[in-house]
Amino acid sequence: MQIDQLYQEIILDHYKHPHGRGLREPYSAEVHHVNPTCGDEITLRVAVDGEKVTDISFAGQGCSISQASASVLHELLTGRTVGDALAAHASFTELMQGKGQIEPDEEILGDGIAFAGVAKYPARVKCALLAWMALKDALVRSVEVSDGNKG
Amino acid sequence: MQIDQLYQEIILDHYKHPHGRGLREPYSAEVHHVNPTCGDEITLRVAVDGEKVTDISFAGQGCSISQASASVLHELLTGRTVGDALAAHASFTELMQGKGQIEPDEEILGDGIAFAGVAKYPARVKCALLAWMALKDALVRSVEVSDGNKG
Amino acid sequence: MTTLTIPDGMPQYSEEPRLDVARIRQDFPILSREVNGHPLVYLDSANTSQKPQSVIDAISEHYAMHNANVARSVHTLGTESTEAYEGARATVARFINAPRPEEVVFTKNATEAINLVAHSLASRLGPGDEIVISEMEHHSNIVPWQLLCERTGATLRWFGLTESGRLDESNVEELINERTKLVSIVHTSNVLGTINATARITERVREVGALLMLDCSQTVPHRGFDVVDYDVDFIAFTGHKMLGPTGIGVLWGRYELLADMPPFQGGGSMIETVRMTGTTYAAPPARFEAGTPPIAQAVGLGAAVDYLEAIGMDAIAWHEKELTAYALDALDTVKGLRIAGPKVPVGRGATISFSLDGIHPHDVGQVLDSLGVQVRVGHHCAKPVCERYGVPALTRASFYLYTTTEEVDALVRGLEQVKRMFG
Amino acid sequence: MTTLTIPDGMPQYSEEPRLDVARIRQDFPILSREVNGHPLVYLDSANTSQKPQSVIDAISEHYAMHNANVARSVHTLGTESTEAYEGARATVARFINAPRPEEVVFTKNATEAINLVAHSLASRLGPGDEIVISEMEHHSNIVPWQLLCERTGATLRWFGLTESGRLDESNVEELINERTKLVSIVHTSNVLGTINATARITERVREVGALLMLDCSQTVPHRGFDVVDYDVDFIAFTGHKMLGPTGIGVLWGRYELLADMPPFQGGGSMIETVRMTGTTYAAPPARFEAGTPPIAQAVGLGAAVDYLEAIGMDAIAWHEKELTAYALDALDTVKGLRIAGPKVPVGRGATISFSLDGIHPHDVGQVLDSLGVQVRVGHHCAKPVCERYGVPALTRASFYLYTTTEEVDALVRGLEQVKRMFG
Ligand SMILES: Cc1ncc(COP(=O)(O)O)c(C=O)c1O
Ligand SMILES: Cc1ncc(COP(=O)(O)O)c(C=O)c1O
Repeated sequence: MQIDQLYQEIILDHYKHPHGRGLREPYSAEVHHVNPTCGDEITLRVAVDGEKVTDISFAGQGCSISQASASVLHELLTGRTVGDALAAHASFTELMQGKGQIEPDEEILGDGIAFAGVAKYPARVKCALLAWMALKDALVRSVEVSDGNKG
Repeated sequence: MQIDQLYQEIILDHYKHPHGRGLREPYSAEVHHVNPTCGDEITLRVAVDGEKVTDISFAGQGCSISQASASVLHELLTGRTVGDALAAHASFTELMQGKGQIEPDEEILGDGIAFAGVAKYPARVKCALLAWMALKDALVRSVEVSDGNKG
Repeated sequence: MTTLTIPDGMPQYSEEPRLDVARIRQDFPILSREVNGHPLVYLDSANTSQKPQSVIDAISEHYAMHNANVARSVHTLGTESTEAYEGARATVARFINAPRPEEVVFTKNATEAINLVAHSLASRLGPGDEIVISEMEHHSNIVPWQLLCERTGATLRWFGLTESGRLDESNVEELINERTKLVSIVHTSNVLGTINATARITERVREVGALLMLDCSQTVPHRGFDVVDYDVDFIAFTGHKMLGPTGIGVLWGRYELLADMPPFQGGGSMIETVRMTGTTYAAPPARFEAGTPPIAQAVGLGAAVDYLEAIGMDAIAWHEKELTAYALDALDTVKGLRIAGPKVPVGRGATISFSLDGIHPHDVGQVLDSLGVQVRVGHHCAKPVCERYGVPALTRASFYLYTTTEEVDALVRGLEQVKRMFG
Repeated sequence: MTTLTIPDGMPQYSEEPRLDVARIRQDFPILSREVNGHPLVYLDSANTSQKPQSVIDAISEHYAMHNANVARSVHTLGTESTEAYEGARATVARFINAPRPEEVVFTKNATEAINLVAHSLASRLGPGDEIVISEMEHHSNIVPWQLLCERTGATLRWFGLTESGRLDESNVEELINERTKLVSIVHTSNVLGTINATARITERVREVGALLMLDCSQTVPHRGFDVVDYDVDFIAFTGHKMLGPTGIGVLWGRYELLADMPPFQGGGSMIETVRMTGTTYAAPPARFEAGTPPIAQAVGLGAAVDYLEAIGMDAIAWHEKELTAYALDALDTVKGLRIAGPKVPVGRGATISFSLDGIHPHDVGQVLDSLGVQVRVGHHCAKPVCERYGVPALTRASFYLYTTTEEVDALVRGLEQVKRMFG
């Protein structure tokens, strides 16, 4: 296994020039996730308006994989629907848990397909998933909040 | 190593026909000792008059080695001085811890020399020592009591 | 020999699964040893089992080729080691039909597994609360609850035993009541051999909303155990009794219960984040595995489960049942021998404890050892059972998949020799 | 390379004891492995050490020929196993110059050893009492004390660290005072490499009548430790970091202190007598070794100590010192690399943690791994140290008796490669 299958150009690009970094207002929910094995952390905010994810912003510390993952996620999902975001989350999670046996779907994952190689490095899967887990958590909370507002 | 080096005739005799068994009055001290690995127990009383051990009586449950050991001890030390008893205790303990390398002294140990073979069976050394440990404990306590009485 | 017919209403064996003892014995290097000039006759498997070469090799191979710490490294050796460790967890989970591998907590032995649960209850227990055990327990399922009750003021209660060596369930309704917080019972007794029927107890536990723990240390090695089928909350068992290494045990618990439990020991790997001023904890099983875990031991235990499954637990259970029937008959011919525990080969495992009139178990064991026959003597870490049946100590012969009828014969011949010496 | 002159006042080496690295490496089967097409360069010994063939063989041989449970049998196998287990205890005791073998308690790892002591203090501690640790501790020497303080209302206090990575002892008089019940400090830091001077702390501890525990997990493997010479009350260390197996650790404590401590876990082997209504406990060390102990692991640890002693702890310490001096110089040539901890090869062990400007340790570790170089990255189970020096994570290279200067070169070459990719 060559190391550049893991560190694809796209990942290094997103890492060196992250998109969406910095915590922004307004937001519907903020979450803080930690990867206890390595200490990587992310604070992630989503702003949801009706069905639409209007912003995803984040701050944190971590390796190229976790930082690039957050950047990709921002770029891919800002402006899409909550349903799209959850579908992408499911697809990305499946890809990561597939031990390198799953073909990624570019339609759904965009630049996220560059992470296919990560699935072969079990120790790094958690890095790639950190932002995505935070996203799902934040989405669930915003929906709860807006349901609460309705109720 | 033949099993009959462990179970010498003398040991089996003392086991089948124990001397001094049964708890008797009067006594200067009573102790209760347990071998936690196997559950053997002994209650032992000594009667001390001045320097003289006037009686050693005991009750308990245990294997041939521990029962025979108590019987031998009764026979050997009743009527002797506290000093003799402590010397015999020291000599017997040394014999048991000698891993079969020590020549027992019949002058001091009497029938106790039959236990020489036990020293080669580490698991049984505690059985042979149970009564002797109890004896020492009881002697120390009687001396304390009588010192207390004096004081 | 009694023909084995299992009464209606007891679990039946649809066919008779067979195993080839002679071939199995070749997998266990120690079985070709001599002891005191006689071939080794190892009848102490309830104390600890022997290990097949495949388990020994799995451990050596791990140290020689894949050794690294787990869950802490991104490097290749660390990844291999972590996969081996977590793979063993998945293997064990599958073996006991656990819904999730995260429900399997690796401890150092069964004793630690029980202490862990007892400890976790401390903050929720107080005077008026009750814990129920039985008179048949191993010390490891008594002392942790005594310590817990001392600390919290809760009350320890217990099932008594019938003359024939079974749980006395006559007062189950009163014993398990609204005050009961947890019932912890041995599933197979390490002294009497009794396999306890748990249906009535489980039902009552559910009625009053208590928790049920089973000490399966003597069950899992010999017939496996299905945690779903038995509808329990926790079970404990131990690696070294099931062909695995020393230094590893298992606590299985329902995930939602584990997730709700405070940590037991603190340290590396069980944390989420640590500040000098306070710490948050990882999810199970990590929360309960403080410090470097028994990595190579988990690998060895995984190999042991693989070995057991390759032979087949049904075949092992059936082999032991036949052997027990044979042994009960054979021991019946020894005059002055009294068996403590069920005298029929149903509802019991392959562990037979007995006394010989007027001869202390130590002496029995010593003479048998001089003939190469290894049995355990003493209180078997279960003094209350001994006390219940009025004996200070017992001699115990216990069998496993590698035990033969010839070894039972050697035991019986040995006992005759014992009687000649001490009779 | 800097010439190694040890300043006056620091311990001097009377001669330079030598070891033959090339020959030593042949004893470690894993060192001939390849990783990702490159020869294995194992620089993660502070996480866990590799095992020589003699240790692997001792464990296999035990299982294959002498396996039985300990302290419970009169049979030959049980006796052999007990002698092997207690023999290992005596070996370990001699290695740390313990006055009595009974002062050596076998636990499952260093973490359990520390938890055991923390637990034993629970009944004697209350609000107003203080426990003192440091900011340099491994989580295993933080969390047990946090849990203890939570349970008892006692207060946890700690030494800060100086910029150069040493204990800040400036407030020792105030920090350790009449309220202090126990001070527990790491002897060699697993992150910074610092070896803490303990004289002032010991003196102050004795003045106020507190107890002193040292976490020697990173000391015993590399230079041994003399418990009498250091005048301590407890030390903890762990088998797998000193060429021994996983699944075993050691608590050493002064006998009179151990004899006065309540049990930690309850179960088999730690009792004197058990009744349903109450239990009395065995003397140390048995009191603290509930359940079947890590028997084969103790045998393996004994073999590890034998191996270390045959090489000689002085030779090992000197080899590591030279290697550390070499590595500190070599790493100094890597631009953007900052070392956390002492930058001189005195008063420190062979563990070097560092950060590379702007590159996350995960990425450093991953690229190094692709070159066969195994280093640890992350918080090293010591988050407060990382926080103290303002880094979320570090890369750590750690050496042992089998490490060579060529391996240090491979590390440095690898770091240049990392910089090319992420620079
Ligand atoms: C300084 C220090 N203390 C304690 C420990 C804990 O050792 P273990 O994980 O074997 O319990 C370690 C190693 O991880 C350590 O480096
Ligand atoms: C029924 C039972 N429970 C618990 C234990 C304790 O197992 P361990 O000593 O491995 O903790 C044993 C074995 O000794 C046992 O037979």
